[in-house]
Amino acid sequence: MASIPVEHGLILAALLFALGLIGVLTRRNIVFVLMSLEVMLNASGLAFIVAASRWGHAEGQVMFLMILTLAAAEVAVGLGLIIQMYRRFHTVDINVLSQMKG
Amino acid sequence: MLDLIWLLPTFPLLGFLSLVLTSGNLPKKAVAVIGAGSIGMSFLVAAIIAAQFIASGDDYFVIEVWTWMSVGEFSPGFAFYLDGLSLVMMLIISGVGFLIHLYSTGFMLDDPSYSRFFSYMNLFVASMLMLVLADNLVLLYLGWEGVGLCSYLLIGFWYENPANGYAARKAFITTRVGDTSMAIGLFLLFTQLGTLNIQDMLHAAETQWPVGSGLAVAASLLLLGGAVGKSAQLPLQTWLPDAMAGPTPISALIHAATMVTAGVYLIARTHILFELAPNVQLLVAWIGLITLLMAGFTAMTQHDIKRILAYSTVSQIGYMFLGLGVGAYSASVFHLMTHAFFKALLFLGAGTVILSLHHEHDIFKMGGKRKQLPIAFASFLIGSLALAAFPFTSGYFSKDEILIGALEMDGPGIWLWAGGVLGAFFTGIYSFRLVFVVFFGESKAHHDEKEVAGFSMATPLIILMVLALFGGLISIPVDSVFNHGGEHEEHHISALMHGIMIVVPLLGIGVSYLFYMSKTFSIENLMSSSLAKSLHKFWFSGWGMDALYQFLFVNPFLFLARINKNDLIDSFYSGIVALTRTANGLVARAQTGQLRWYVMTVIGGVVLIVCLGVLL
Amino acid sequence: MILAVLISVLFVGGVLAWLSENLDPSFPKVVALTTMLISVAIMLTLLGESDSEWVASLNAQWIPRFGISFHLAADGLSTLLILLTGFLGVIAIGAAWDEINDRSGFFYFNLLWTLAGVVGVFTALDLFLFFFFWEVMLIPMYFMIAIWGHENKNYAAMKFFIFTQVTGMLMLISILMLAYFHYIQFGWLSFDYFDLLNVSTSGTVSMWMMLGFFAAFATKLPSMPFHSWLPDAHSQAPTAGSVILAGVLLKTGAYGLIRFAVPLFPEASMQFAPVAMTLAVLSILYCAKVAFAQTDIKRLIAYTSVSHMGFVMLGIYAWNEQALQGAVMTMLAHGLSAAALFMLAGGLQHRIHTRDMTHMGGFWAKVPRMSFAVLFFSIAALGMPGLGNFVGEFLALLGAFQASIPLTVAAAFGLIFASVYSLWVIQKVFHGEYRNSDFDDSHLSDLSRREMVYVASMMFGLVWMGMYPQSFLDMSEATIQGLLTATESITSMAQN
Amino acid sequence: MIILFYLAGAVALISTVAVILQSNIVHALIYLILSLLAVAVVFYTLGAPFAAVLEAIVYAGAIMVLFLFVIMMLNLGKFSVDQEKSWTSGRVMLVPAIMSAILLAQLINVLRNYEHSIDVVEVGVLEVSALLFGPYVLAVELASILLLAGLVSAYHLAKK
Repeated sequence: MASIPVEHGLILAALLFALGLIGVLTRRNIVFVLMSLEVMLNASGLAFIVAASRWGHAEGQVMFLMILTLAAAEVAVGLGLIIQMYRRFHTVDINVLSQMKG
Repeated sequence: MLDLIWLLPTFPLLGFLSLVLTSGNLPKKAVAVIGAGSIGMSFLVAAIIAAQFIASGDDYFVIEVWTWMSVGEFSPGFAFYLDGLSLVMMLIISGVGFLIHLYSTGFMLDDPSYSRFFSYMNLFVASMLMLVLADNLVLLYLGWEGVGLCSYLLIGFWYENPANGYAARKAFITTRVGDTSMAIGLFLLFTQLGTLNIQDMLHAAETQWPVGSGLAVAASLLLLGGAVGKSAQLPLQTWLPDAMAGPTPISALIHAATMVTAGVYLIARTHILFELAPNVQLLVAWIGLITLLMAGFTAMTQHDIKRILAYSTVSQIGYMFLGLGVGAYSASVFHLMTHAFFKALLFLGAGTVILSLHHEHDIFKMGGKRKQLPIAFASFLIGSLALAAFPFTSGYFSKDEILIGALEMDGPGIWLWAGGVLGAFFTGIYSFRLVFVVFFGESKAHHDEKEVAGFSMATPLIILMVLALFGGLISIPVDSVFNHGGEHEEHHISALMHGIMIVVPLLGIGVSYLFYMSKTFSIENLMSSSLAKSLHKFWFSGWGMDALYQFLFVNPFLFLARINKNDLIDSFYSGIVALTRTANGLVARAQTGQLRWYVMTVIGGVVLIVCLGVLL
Repeated sequence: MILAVLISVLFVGGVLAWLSENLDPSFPKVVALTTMLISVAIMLTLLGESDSEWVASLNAQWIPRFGISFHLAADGLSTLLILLTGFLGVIAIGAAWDEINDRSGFFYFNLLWTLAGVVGVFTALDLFLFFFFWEVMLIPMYFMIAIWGHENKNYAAMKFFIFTQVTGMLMLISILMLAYFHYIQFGWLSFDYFDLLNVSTSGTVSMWMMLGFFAAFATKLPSMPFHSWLPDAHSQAPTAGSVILAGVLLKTGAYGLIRFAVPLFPEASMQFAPVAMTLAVLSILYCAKVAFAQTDIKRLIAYTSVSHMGFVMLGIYAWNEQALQGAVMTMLAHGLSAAALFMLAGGLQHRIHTRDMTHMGGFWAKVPRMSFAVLFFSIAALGMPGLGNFVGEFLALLGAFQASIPLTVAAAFGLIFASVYSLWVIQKVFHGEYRNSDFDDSHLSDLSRREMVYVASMMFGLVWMGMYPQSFLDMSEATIQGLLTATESITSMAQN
Repeated sequence: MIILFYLAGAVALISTVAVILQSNIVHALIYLILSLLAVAVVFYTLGAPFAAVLEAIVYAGAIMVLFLFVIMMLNLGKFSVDQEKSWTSGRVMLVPAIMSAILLAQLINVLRNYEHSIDVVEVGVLEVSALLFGPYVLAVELASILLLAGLVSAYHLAKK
């Protein structure tokens, strides 16, 4: 089988991560923010897989599984919160939540 | 009976306590009985003790009632020490004190705070007796502060008028300056000599310190500080004239007869210490001389009857200091006694005048009162004669002795003598100026008032008249106190000197007669030149000392107090608080509540950390 | 055992007072007074025991793993201060009797807990326990100021809390360091006072540790420049709070200096003594001057407290018999005179609802008994011989004179300043002409009989201290002799 | 295989860019699913078939469906596109983009000197499972508890 440079895999992960970050930073719609977060989580999972295949180990996949679980739980809770927010404020605009201001 | 000496201060103290505890609920009769009676009892006991003591022939008698405090070597007791000096003092205080109390029962009759007055007076007498009978300096200090306190309370007795309060505070604080110096003196004496018992201390000083040693100089200077404060000598004399704000019997008792002579007593008591520091002793003489001259000048310019007497008191105490300075201790104490007689007489006479004329103080608004106020006139005449040292009155003997003492001294003695004689000339002028202006000439106002002098007021005056006239014949038993070691060298005083001392006061009286009685010379002419005017103003203000102190001490203190009312140090802590608040405000501004802003800052942090990681 | 009982009586009494409020709002004060009287009775049993050694010692394990024990004991000095605490506790309850009607249960709870803390501080011989009590007495005090204080109470309470807490933390660090050094030198951890006395420390480290203690105690005392919490706390605190604060809490600082700061670090303390004495003198003079400028009567008294406590610190750092006895006497006498003045000022405020002296004047005619009382205590405060304060200040200065002449001379000027401000109060409030334009004088009545009893008892105490101080001096003598002997070698070295 | 890797990577990148730029939320979600599937392919090319499968089933399948449900519940259909457009402007994008670019540059800078090729060895379900139920069993249990907690809290939060 042909070989893929590790750094390319990692750079792919980094690129995805950065894109997700831009999403988190720029979107005002909270659903988009959550989606962008998913992208970031996914990117970090990718980095684990890359690292795992560099060494030919299975641990990376285990970690990915953990991240996956985390993402699932996070999305469930996050979406629940979004629903609550929408009920209370009738918007998905994240700026409305700035009442948290200390 | 000598053991019962503790009863002396106890009677007035009991009087004080009972008057305070009943807090003005007693009828005035009862107050008068308690107030004057307690002092009378004291005098009785004092007289008996004095008789026994003299009969016993001992030099001294000590009794310790209880140990006050005992800390290491420091163990002053509540102990009384009786010798010739304290004997004389205790008799003067309780005797003259009793007469003045008696007088006060009439004088203060219309005052609503009758009971308060007598309670303070009793406390004063108790403290004063404590002062003169104390066997150690700490107990003496107790009496010393106690009389100062009573002086404060009584000067400010009529508290509604803020000016009285001011005078009272001025008196207390000024003397407190002296007291502090004295307290430091006590610390020094104890640290160096290990005891504050007066006799032990003097003995130790005599054996440990050579004449003129620095420690002796320091100690005696510090004690002198206390003495000049209490006795209103230069440079702390400014409080006494203002102290006349109190009721007149107070001025007689505290500010003429007893308390102000405490300084004289202190120096006489510790004269051995002063002899170890000859320069300081000479300083005492010069202080006395300068004070007596300055006060003499000022007394000639005053209008207020009590202020004239106040300055004359300052001046007469100057004589006593002069006497102490030249080593004529017994003469000083003798003068102290005669002064107590005639000055009490003068003040009480002045009280009668003032009371009769409805609190008129200005002598130029009186005049020709000798018919209207016969008892007061007699008091003033006799008192002024004694004050001016008219031959064979009491004042003549005592002042004469002081001046002779000055003559006997080598070196500057002749100058001190000359100054003292000049002072006597002024005394003649101002004392008879008062008599002539008030009692002779034509009556200017207050034509109808009757003299207010009931039995209780007249009796003390008459007794004091007798004492002022013949008190000079009393011989005081103080030789054993002052003539320790060394034969007293007899000097021959020429008849010329004697003649001068007799004639000069008479000259003064004569000058006063020419100005104020026969009007041969006119004050107006004398006052016409601007120099005379400014001099008059200068003397009238007491040589500008008040203004000087106001400028030097009071104003800076007030200024410092005012600018720092809110405690600068607190602003340091407020500064910390303000800084924290500002920082908090800055950081809180980052808390926008915008999720994206938070994420941005997180990213910023990550970027920064990674940067550092890459660079370092 | 007595001491443990005493402290627990106070703690339990506090809880009971709080609970009893549910039954009837007037119960707490009765419960508190009863508790206090029981405590005083217990305190008096201490007197029966010998003064020369530690009495009523109780040494139980608490947290043995860290060498922390529950070690209480009292010697003469402690006993004196405990008695003062008991006496002023009763007075404070009296001061609060009519004044506190709101949430009185919690108030008396705090009052009693503070006193329990104070008694603990005076008797704890385990440094950890000491620190524990140190905190116990502060927090209820904070509540007393913050809840029942006057117009600016939150600021004052917070300031009080932060000052004492920050410096208390410094002390905790020092305690821990000291225990650590003990561990290094002896191989086991101990917080016991007597064990820690054996720890030999020197050099910079010991100086820093000493400074940790000093900061806590000097803040409590208070001394320049840590004094600025006091005027605020006093002017805002309820009367009972002021009484306890001035009468007892300030004394814990002085006690700490005598018991811990100097004996634990004799060498560092001797090196530091000139600085401490200078601070003391500055306190005396500076605060006397600031006091004079105040128009708020309670602030004024607060500043005078600082000034007088300067004499205590001066005496402590002079570290000889007269000076220490003077410091102790000043503590006791000032405890009474300042407490009395605060009580009277509080009573005045309660009557006319202002503390501003510029509105007052001529009260003598209206309230002669109160005026006489204030006069008496002002006179006591300015050091009139025959009253307790004189004995204390005179002895302190006498002792300090042997240590440093210039500083003592400077401190003696405090006597002059004291007369300036004391008489100023009398003049402003009681003398002069009476005018009631600036306040409502419908409640301006003279001292009630109950107040008279309190005031008279304090007067009696001061006269006793002034006329026969020996009864107090004898009690503290053994303690002071012991301390002086223990540090003798070092102090004599420092002096040479 | 290499080509597949780069191809899938490119798809993932492009579709992710689309996710963050899209205004229509449903479209964005579709792009996200695309991106996730592409990443699944990348996993496969890296020799992690199990992860790839999970990615496809759990991520692209289950989680995204969850998103879809919520979007439907919130009724954020086409009509919110305009609002969305007004919320996202170039100016808003600028600073975050720069920030992310810096971060990216740093990451790449770190990775630049790291040259190593992967010899793709397939690590199958067996190995992963052996690990999961071997040393990591505790982690699995914890993960299940986390999921349960997520389930419960999601239920609680979304409840009216």
